[in-house]
Amino acid sequence: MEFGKLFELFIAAALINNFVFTRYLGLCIFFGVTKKMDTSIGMSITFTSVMVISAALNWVIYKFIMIPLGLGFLEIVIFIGVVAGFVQAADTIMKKVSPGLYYKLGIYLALITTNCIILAVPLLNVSEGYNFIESMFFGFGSGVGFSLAMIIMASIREKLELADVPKAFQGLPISFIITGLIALAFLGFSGLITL
Amino acid sequence: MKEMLKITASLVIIFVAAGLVMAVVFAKTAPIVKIKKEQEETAARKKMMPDADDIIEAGQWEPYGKKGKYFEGKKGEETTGYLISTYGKGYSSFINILVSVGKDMKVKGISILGHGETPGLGDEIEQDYFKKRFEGKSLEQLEVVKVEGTDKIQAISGATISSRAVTKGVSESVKLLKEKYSATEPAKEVKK
Amino acid sequence: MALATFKGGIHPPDKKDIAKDRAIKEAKSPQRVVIPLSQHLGAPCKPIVSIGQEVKKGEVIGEPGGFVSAPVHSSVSGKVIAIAEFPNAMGRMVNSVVIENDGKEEWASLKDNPDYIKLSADELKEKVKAAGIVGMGGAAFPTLVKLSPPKEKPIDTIIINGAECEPYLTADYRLMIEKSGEIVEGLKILMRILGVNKGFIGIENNKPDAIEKMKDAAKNEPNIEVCGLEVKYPQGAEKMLISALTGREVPPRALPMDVRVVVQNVGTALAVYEAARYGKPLIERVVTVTGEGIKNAANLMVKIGTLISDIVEECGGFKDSAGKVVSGGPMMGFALSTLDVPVTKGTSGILVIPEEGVVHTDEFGPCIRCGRCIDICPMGLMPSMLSILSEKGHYEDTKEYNLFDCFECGSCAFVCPSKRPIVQLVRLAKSLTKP
Amino acid sequence: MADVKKEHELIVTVSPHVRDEETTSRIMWTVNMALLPAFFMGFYFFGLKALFITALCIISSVLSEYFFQKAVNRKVTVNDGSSFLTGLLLGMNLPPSLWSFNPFTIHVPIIGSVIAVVITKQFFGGLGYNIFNPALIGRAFLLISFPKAMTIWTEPSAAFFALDAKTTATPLGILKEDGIAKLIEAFGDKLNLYAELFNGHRAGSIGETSVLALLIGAGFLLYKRYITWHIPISFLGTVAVLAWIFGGKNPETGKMLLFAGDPLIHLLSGGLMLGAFFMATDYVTCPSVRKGQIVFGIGCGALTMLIRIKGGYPEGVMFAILLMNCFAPLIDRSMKSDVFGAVKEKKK
Amino acid sequence: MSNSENKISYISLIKNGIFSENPIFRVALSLCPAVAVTSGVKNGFMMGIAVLFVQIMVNITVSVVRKFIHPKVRIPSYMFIIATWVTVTDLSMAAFVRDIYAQMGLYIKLIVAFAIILSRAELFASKQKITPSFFDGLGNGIGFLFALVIIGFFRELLGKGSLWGYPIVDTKPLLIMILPTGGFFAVGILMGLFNWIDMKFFGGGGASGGGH
Ligand SMILES: Cc1cc2nc3c(=O)[nH]c(=O)nc-3n(C[C@H](O)[C@H](O)[C@H](O)COP(=O)(O)O)c2cc1C
Ligand SMILES: Cc1cc2nc3c(=O)[nH]c(=O)nc-3n(C[C@H](O)[C@H](O)[C@H](O)COP(=O)(O)O)c2cc1C
Ligand SMILES: Cc1cc2nc3c(=O)[nH]c(=O)nc-3n(C[C@H](O)[C@H](O)[C@H](O)COP(=O)(O)O)c2cc1C
Ligand SMILES: Cc1cc2nc3c(=O)[nH]c(=O)nc-3n(C[C@H](O)[C@H](O)[C@H](O)CO)c2cc1C
Ligand code: SF4
Ligand code: SF4
Ligand code: SF4
Ligand code: SF4
Ligand code: FES
Repeated sequence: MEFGKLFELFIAAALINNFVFTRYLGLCIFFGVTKKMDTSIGMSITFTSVMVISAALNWVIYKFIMIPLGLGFLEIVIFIGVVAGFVQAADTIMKKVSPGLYYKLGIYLALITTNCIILAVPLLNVSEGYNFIESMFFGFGSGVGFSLAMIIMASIREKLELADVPKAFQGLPISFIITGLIALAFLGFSGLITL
Repeated sequence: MKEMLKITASLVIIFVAAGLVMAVVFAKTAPIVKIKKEQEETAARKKMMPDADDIIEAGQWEPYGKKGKYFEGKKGEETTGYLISTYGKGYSSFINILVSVGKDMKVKGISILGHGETPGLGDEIEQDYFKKRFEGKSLEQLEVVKVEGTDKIQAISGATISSRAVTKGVSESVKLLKEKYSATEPAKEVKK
Repeated sequence: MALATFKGGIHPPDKKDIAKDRAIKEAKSPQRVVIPLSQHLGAPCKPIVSIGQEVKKGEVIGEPGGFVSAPVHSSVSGKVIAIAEFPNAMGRMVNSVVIENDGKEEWASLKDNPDYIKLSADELKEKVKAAGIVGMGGAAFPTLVKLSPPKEKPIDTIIINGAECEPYLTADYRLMIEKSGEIVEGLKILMRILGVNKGFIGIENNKPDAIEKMKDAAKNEPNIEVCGLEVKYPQGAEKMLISALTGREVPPRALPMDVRVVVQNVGTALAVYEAARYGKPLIERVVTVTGEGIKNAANLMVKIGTLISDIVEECGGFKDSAGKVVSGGPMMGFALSTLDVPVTKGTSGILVIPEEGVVHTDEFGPCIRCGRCIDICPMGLMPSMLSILSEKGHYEDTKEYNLFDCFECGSCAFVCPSKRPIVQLVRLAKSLTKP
Repeated sequence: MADVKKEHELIVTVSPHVRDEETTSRIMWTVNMALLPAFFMGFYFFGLKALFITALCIISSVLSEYFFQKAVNRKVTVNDGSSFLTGLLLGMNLPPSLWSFNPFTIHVPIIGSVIAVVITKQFFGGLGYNIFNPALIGRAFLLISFPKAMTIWTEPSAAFFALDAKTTATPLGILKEDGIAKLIEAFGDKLNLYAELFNGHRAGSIGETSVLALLIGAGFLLYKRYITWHIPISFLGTVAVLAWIFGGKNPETGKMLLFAGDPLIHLLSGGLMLGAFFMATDYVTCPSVRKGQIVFGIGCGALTMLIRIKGGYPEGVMFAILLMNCFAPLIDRSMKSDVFGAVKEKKK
Repeated sequence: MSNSENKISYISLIKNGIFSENPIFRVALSLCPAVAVTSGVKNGFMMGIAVLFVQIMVNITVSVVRKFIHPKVRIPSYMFIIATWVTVTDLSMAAFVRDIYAQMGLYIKLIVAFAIILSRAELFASKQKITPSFFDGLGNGIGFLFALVIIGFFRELLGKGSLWGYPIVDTKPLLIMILPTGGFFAVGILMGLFNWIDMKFFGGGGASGGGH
């Protein structure tokens, strides 16, 4: 039963309340990165891992440091500091431990630091009052949902490279319209799960 | 080394200054938030039960595993009615509802405290025309129908699920109140 | 049992009736021949005659310019009057030798050797080399090269390609009817050269009499099997034929010899026979003159170097106004811009399409992704993607869709409802990228 | 001889020099034809308003394509029949009550057509380039924008001129809300239910109700090879299997009962047949390699049943196809065709 | 930008922010709020005001302390300054405009991640005196506000039939406009329109895009 709940949380975060298509977050990265499939995949992997870890880290810090000290109002500053610090550390460690991986994914790390989803996940965890496991699942679901969105979008934009989009709509405008259409399709998932 | 010191110093000064700013703002705003929140809550209850002088918490319950409370409204010594907060399982969210019930166990009014239903469809439940449909309903009448002209609750077209969720939430809370209070108040009402 | 075939392919109307029953006829000897020094795949020949020199029929006039090359012989006796660049059927300018025919038909050397089959493999190969034989199935690849596989790639099967899957063309068909014995002999020679004891002759099922004849001619040859093939274009394409007959698939970018097979056209087999037996060089070939726009369709034995205008004239000229004249078949042939181009060793047909039969391809629509071309591409490619990528200038990306595996059979363009010039776009991409 | 001299007039084009007779517009018009039986059944059951709605959709689709192409200086291609087809399909996908619901709802089909043709198709470069099925986007857009008008269904009747037919629920609606027993009750007995679903005497969108008429059209397209079995069969097959496994409900508790569903009801009702044979098969928006199409069909089927059984909406075909449209480019790029000889090469 | 010139026209700073360098339609940074909080004019406006306030304060702060901050820790310091001002805004809005805050609280907090703010701080305020920094912040903030209000205008009018919460027509002409699809459509189409106007009348190219 517990697992069923977590699964629902995961599906809801990934599909129904997909960050891009229903919560409208992470759009800058979403539009910036999906021009190419390779970068989308690289970003997806990096993003999902950072998301889960930062959800966990921030949960621990919030629960065991901020709440006891009454520093809840500093959440913005602290969460962004934690994410930035973690990303910096990951960057350094990865460079040392696995230069190959760093070469592949390092550039995305830099982009992530100030992404609004990365920040939204811990903020939502706090406001929804999720426990540790739930926070991780929420982070993971959000990451998977964001990755799915990026990969779909990249495949569509690759195909669109070959199409005669009216000049004024090339690039971002048509990408917004595609996103709108995907969001319309994703409405099909709505109502599957009540949260 | 000197550079390190300089960097640290500049960071520390910024941190301290910013921390101070935030702390001051927090100190100023936190009490306001708290007071306003309480005011809003009591105002909401008051609005639902204008005839009561005093609304006292009478107990808690757990609709859908969430926290709900119920209150007795008093005018002097006399109970004027009940208030109960409840939830309904809607299209995409649990709908938080506050129900005002009279001594006769008929609904006096409802108010929607929070929900995440689809804007334009499910969120019609917030509209007055829909909330009015609950006024004066007894437990038996708290059932959703999709046609006009009955004494039951008519669904919002295009949002049957949300309508049903609200109705279920309301009827569950009336049921609870009946259980709790029918011993003291012989609530079996005349049906028409 | 289902007929041997391959996956994909198309069924264009075969239109072979136009020329099918016209027996092979010797064409009039032309007043003048223009013999290109590059008629084959590979290095062009170096001319070894000079202007004013008298040559005899069958005399070598061009020597091979490399390993993948073949000598060129004079097809008439007469006097060399020019050595210069002339256009060929593809519109390219190639160095050619022009000889004025003295009408004497004097052979340089020709002697019957009935015991040819006793010659050693190397001696036979020498004869093939001297005769300047190249593949007569279209690509004109020097036959000698195919007959000299590297040691680590042994050959165990030879296939004679009698599919003639191109609509309209009947040259191979007539050869199989009229020269079945010689073709089988040619195959035996090829088998001897390569030390192979399995030979196939593959013929499309719309030529039952050819199958009959060939079966008859090969009835005493236990190692030679004549097989009927499903009627489907491009059944005659080497890789498809091999897959149909042996079940072996030639991997992308590999050659038939990688699956231990050599494929030769029936005309090539005949030429090999004639070279082995008489020492006759390749100076003439059968050309089908056909199409709705020609007065008298025919299968002509034409001397290499004869101008196409001469042949058209011999066949009575065009019916009305000719819209298009194609050298080769309708699927892969080249439209001619002028009739003053010579027949070469690879010219299998001349197709005259009347004006009303011409398909105009300058107006084409977008790809609607109907998937027809993907279904029929015998190479299992995605012509739709190749054409879109090439159309939009993404040439490099076409390689992800295996651009270089396309052998330009034209099946995709044939079926495309949007009339997209897929083959043209493929060629464009090929010319702008490196494999 | 004189002829031979006129050689400068020879036409030079690249091979091949013969072409199949098939053209894009012939395909499109034939699909239009194949839809006619189903459309006439809709006309028969729902009367003149069915005709009005469909005609309005067709006219506004064709006109918006025409004017957009004029506006951006593109070649006008309205007679290739594809925008006509989009309009026809959109019309056949709308509830017949749309017209009578309110005399001012005339704008609804028009908005749907403009969204379909201009935003979904022409913004993306026109025929062949769109990512999403235009008619279905048009319908989805309308469903969300006009949720009330789009979910009022009327009883079929042969009363041609009646503009206000009796409203009722669709079979899937009844199945979802009240369960299978009520559905059978509504149609008398089970056999009658199947029969009515099959001939189309039921509430639903204009062109979706008559399975019989749809199958006639689809059979024709299959025979002409304008569509292949891959998408429809994998789509319908998945629906049938999942309906059987997950479609059952315990009549007392209302909980799901495994392996007790009725696949036939699910196959025959809703827009499944129309969607599987005419809309999921839209060349432009489905994968083009056959094995990709099977994946596409299975995905459509699974999503349809997910929405029908678990979702908030009784019918899931439209959203299922649109969702799979999102994935089609991904399927296409990861499932290319098998190059001749390449498979054996790998095995070696 | 007229950086190199000695005299900076404040008017042109503001004009750039609104038109040629509009943060959303032209520079395409900070796109999330363009969709997320624009289902109504009021929300868009409040968000715009919040951003305007943060942008100005950040620009001023950065300009004031620019000499003092060590270049090596420039970016972290700016982030910290931004986070501080966002917190201040967040706390104040929670206290004083509670009903609006209830609908868009999360997005207010997320202002901290808007690259537009950091990019103005880094590209402009860190090199300029206080007054031009103020006007740069003002211009960009107004540009942002302008974009959000325009998007909100269309979405609310079409989606709810109202403006600033006041009913204009008594139906909902196109409900979808207040849903995500409508938001993306509105931004996409307006962006296309801006491009078109730019190309048609000013001879510009298309918009760039990407960042945050
Ligand atoms: C994208 C989408 C969002 C929906 N949102 C709601 C909602 O918030 N509340 C609701 O009751 N129904 C919602 N529905 C509709 C339900 O799925 C269901 O069709 C409706 O409740 C049935 O009502 P009706 O019988 O009046 O048509 C939504 C449907 C879709 C497609
Ligand atoms: C570069 C090259 C090398 C070839 N080498 C051989 C070879 O070694 N052995 C062989 O049997 N065929 C060889 N071929 C011949 C081809 O397999 C094929 O028979 C020839 O290109 C004519 O094919 P077509 O008439 O199907 O177009 C070679 C072809 C090319 C282009
Ligand atoms: C599409 C296509 C169709 C072909 N069809 C035939 C054919 O019908 N008959 C044939 O002899 N060669 C055909 N060829 C050429 C063969 O692939 C092969 O090159 C030839 O049979 C080799 O024999 P050759 O070297 O003696 O010409 C075709 C080639 C292609 C690419
Ligand atoms: C078999 C087939 C099915 C089609 N289905 C649709 C459809 O569902 N919706 C639509 O708008 N157009 C459909 N079309 C028409 C056309 O493909 C469509 O307008 C393109 O998507 C426009 O680029 C179909 C065409 C064919 C040949
Ligand atoms: S060249 Fe043409 S006609 Fe000749 S065999 Fe090949 S495909 Fe057939
Ligand atoms: S590159 Fe193209 S044209 Fe040249 S030989 Fe290869 S397939 Fe033929
Ligand atoms: S021409 Fe090339 S792509 Fe087209 S069918 Fe033939 S091999 Fe395939
Ligand atoms: S046959 Fe033509 S229209 Fe069809 S997929 Fe191939 S290229 Fe596209
Ligand atoms: S504002 Fe840039 S990612 Fe959200």
